[in-house]
Amino acid sequence: MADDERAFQARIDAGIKIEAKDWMPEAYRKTLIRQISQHAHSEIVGQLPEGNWVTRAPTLKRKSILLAKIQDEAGHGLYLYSAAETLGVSRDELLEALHSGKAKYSSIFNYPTLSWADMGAIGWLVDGSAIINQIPLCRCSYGPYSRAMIRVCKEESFHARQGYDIMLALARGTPEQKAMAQDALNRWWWPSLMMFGPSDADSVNSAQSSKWRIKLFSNDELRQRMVDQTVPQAEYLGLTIPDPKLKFNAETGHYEFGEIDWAEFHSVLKGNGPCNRERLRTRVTAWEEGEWFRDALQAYADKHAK
Amino acid sequence: MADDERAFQARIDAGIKIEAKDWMPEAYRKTLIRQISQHAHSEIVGQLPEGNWVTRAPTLKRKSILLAKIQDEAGHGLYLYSAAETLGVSRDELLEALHSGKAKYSSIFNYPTLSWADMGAIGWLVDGSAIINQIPLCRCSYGPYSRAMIRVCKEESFHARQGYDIMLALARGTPEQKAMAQDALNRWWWPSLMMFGPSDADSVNSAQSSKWRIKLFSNDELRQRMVDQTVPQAEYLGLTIPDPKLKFNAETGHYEFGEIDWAEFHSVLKGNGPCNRERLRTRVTAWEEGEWFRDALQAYADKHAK
Amino acid sequence: MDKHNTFEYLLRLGDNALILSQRLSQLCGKGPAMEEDMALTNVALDLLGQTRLWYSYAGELEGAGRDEDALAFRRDAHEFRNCLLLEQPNGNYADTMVRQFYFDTWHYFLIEGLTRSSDARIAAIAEKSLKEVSYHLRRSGDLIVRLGDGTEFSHARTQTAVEALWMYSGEMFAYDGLDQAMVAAGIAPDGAELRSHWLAHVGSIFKEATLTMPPADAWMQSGGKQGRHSEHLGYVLAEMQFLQRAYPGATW
Amino acid sequence: MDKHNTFEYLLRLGDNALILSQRLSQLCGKGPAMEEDMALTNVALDLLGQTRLWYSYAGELEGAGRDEDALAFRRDAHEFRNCLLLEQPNGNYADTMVRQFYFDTWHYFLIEGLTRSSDARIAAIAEKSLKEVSYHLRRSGDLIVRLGDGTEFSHARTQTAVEALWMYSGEMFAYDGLDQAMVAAGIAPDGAELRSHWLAHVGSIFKEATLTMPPADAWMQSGGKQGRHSEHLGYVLAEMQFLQRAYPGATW
Repeated sequence: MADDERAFQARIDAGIKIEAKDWMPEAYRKTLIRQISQHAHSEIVGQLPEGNWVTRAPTLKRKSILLAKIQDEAGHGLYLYSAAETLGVSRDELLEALHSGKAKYSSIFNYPTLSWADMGAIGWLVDGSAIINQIPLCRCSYGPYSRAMIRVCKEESFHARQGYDIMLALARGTPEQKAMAQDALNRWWWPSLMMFGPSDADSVNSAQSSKWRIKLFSNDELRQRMVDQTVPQAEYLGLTIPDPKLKFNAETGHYEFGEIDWAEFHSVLKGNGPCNRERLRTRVTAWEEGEWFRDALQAYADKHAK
Repeated sequence: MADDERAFQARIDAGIKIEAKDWMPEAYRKTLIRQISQHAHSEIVGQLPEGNWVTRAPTLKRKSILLAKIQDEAGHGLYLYSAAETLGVSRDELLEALHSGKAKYSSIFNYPTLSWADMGAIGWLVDGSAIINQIPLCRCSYGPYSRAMIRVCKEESFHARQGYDIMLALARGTPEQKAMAQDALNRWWWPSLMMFGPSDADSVNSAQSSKWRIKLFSNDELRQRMVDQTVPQAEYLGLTIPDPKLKFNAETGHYEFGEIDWAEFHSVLKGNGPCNRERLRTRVTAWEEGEWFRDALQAYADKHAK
Repeated sequence: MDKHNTFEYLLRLGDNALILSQRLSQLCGKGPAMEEDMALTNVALDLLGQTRLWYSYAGELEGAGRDEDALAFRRDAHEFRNCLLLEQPNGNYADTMVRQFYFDTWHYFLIEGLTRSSDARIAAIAEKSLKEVSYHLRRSGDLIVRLGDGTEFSHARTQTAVEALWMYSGEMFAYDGLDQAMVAAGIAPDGAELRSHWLAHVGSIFKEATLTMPPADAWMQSGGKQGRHSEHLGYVLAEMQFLQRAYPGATW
Repeated sequence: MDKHNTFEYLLRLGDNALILSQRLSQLCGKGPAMEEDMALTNVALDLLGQTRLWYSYAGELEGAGRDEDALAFRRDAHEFRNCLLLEQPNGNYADTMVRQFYFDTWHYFLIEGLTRSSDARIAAIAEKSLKEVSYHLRRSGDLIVRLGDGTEFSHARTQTAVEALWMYSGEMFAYDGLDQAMVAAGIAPDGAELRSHWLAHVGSIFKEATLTMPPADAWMQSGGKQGRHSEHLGYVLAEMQFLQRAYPGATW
């Protein structure tokens, strides 16, 4: 290991944040760019499944809360791209990678939102999982990223609570509403567990990321945390988690759960999810149709800078 | 008057049909092309206000009847264009004139269809007026036109009855449905009266057209026929014609009615109707977006003709 | 045969026809040529007529007092049983026609098989529909050939549509328990057989059209038949069902 | 002042805000730039908030037990009182922004006038909204300048939108009996005055944007305020109201 690298690792071990101007190993930079931009892309693409229900929200209050949430997501996207930009890559380059299919976004957004209950399930399960994933990152080694995550997590916890509140209203509603809630839970449960990524045994690059403190807990640990947190909530709602193997283990104090269908996970990741093509096409179309607009703003700025 | 022209007029006076291959005065040809193509355009554009409710028809049966009606209209358009083509003009030229705004279509289609009751009112009032206008044309002097009109009128009378049937169901329905029917009558009544064109006093070219037997009754005569026919129907429906001056004149045996707002008529004709721009744009867009398709069919035909 | 299963199967038949008819109706007066306007309305009308026959029988079998309109206008998206293919947006006219061609081919072989159904009523409806679906199949196959072998542009556009919609074609043959039960009862024709007919016909038309057929073993979407749809269906229904929902209890 | 008139006037205010908010919501996550996505949602949210204030007051005045959701979700198109401008489709982004700019300019001067309303509750809501509508006005005016004076393409596209939507701008100032009654009661600001402010502001922005202003005396469409809408509104409502219609009596 070179001196630079040793010093760098020592700072991390000492809990000192790395800042944009500091020296860092190329692999650290690259890993972070990939991780942060993937997160940013997820915020941006993540607007779409929820945007699908804004115009059909059942009350003005729910519509308002949902709109505010989507606005937050665009905001998260913006400051995550800014955090990535501190690592020497431009937002346009990152978007280009998204649009060409090179960069990934969270696979969860490749599932369709089929009923209003999905707005509840996404808040409750998907944002819930996201928070569990992200809270440790508030303490990650890269300063701009850790600060962005602090801001993101604060808002995400609102979103999760609002999602749970939607589920609560449905669970206490008419039989049809309760069925809607149960159906949403059925469809979103397993994909939410998959959000934590492959089992530790199959996870690549984890060791290095841990050492660099940009991954602070293993996928399986975080997934367990999500299950432990969510099962009692589902019980309170009177809904059934779609996993016949689920049971509480009094000895460990944790819930045991059934095997995840990793074939589905990899299939969706490969592009076979119900909405992969559509999500990307929507974003690419928005981008392409917006080109004349962005060009106009640039042209105006150029003229008036002279 | 030249010999040709005298012979031509003599044939018309004798009730002999003019056929495509026969000699005819240029003005006769031009007037007919204008009249027939305007009628054809009206059938085509007329699909749009009704097409607006096909996807929202309240029962499968009503949807089916409405679809069949729209199909008939496309059919009428087709054979009217064919009748015009016998006069030495191509369908594409006629469409070009429509799309460029040079040719007119019936102004009635520049009003929006705002509720399901409009499907009733259009059948009852608009098709009703169209039939009154067209029945005499079944006996007009130009053979291909008169034969087309016979076919058209047969189907139109179905449409008018189906429209009346929609009104009847609404008039016998809930208070909301009855209000819907009354509102539709309020909006379509005067425009339907305007369909017969300006008052005879202000009507141009009428004398010549009468002599050529391509106009067999005056606008005002036909309009009176429509009012006389429709008022008792409205009474049967329990709906009120939106004309405080309307009253039966026992001496003449006709209904007297209020003054038509000719300023509105001319304004809509000039392009200021609620939907003028939209109707034309819809047609032009369909035409332009269909160009590659028509080109493909042509290319295929060319290849396989070789 | 269990009535409930037959009821569910009839919903699949009716929902397919209704949703495609509804999609085609959105194009009313907006087709690329007048002859196409006529043909589109014609096909939409045929499918609507078939829908009404399937629904009426379904309602009778169910015996819960639901008529064709109750089934069409008062079920939410998760209760619809149409294949995902049919709810896909009209897109450009190549998309519209490829969707139609994939469906028509399957529909023809299905209806043809259903004429031999052990359920006499189903056989009779199929018999009545056979002429219509034969015409649909001829028409859409013919158009695919002309678009594929037309201009360079039409070829490219059609090929794109062929690929984009391919992943929705498999669901029609992916027989679940219900479909299997129908086959076992002699009510419905075998899925594997339909598939081989479908592949052969689509392949021969594509060949004539100079189009490349995507791999038969490609990943296929599913879910529609079980009520798990794409995001499109909700919008289709919101529009279609508005009047019945907004004025409950009214007679039209 | 007659409560019923004020109720009707409040519906106009609320419906304008709701329908435009709904149109903007259709663009969620589909704007031409991320900053625009944020801004669009922001404006949609502000308008939605204002809607709720107007509707709540309207419901109270009516005293028939209708709350904001009853007014939003359980009226059909002919009962809506928004100006035609606001229900026009989003079109391209120049259309979206010109529609916004026409509305924002009117809305700003209206809300500013309403802060002096003789109806204390209306004045308070206007006061609360003034900051929001000032921001909207600044933002859309600024964008119009940049689009008009941007590229040749953006100039042409914006000019086209300016002309296409112009005929819907007059309705905002075309005061009918109800509006006049509101002016007479000191509840609403004068229409002619609003119009002259509007023309001056739009004119100055267009000048800066190198856009040509259409003639002030051009033919203007109307009807929305009286419940005679364009064909677009029915579709907007069918989508917006689906859940409330499909699940009557449910609490969300």
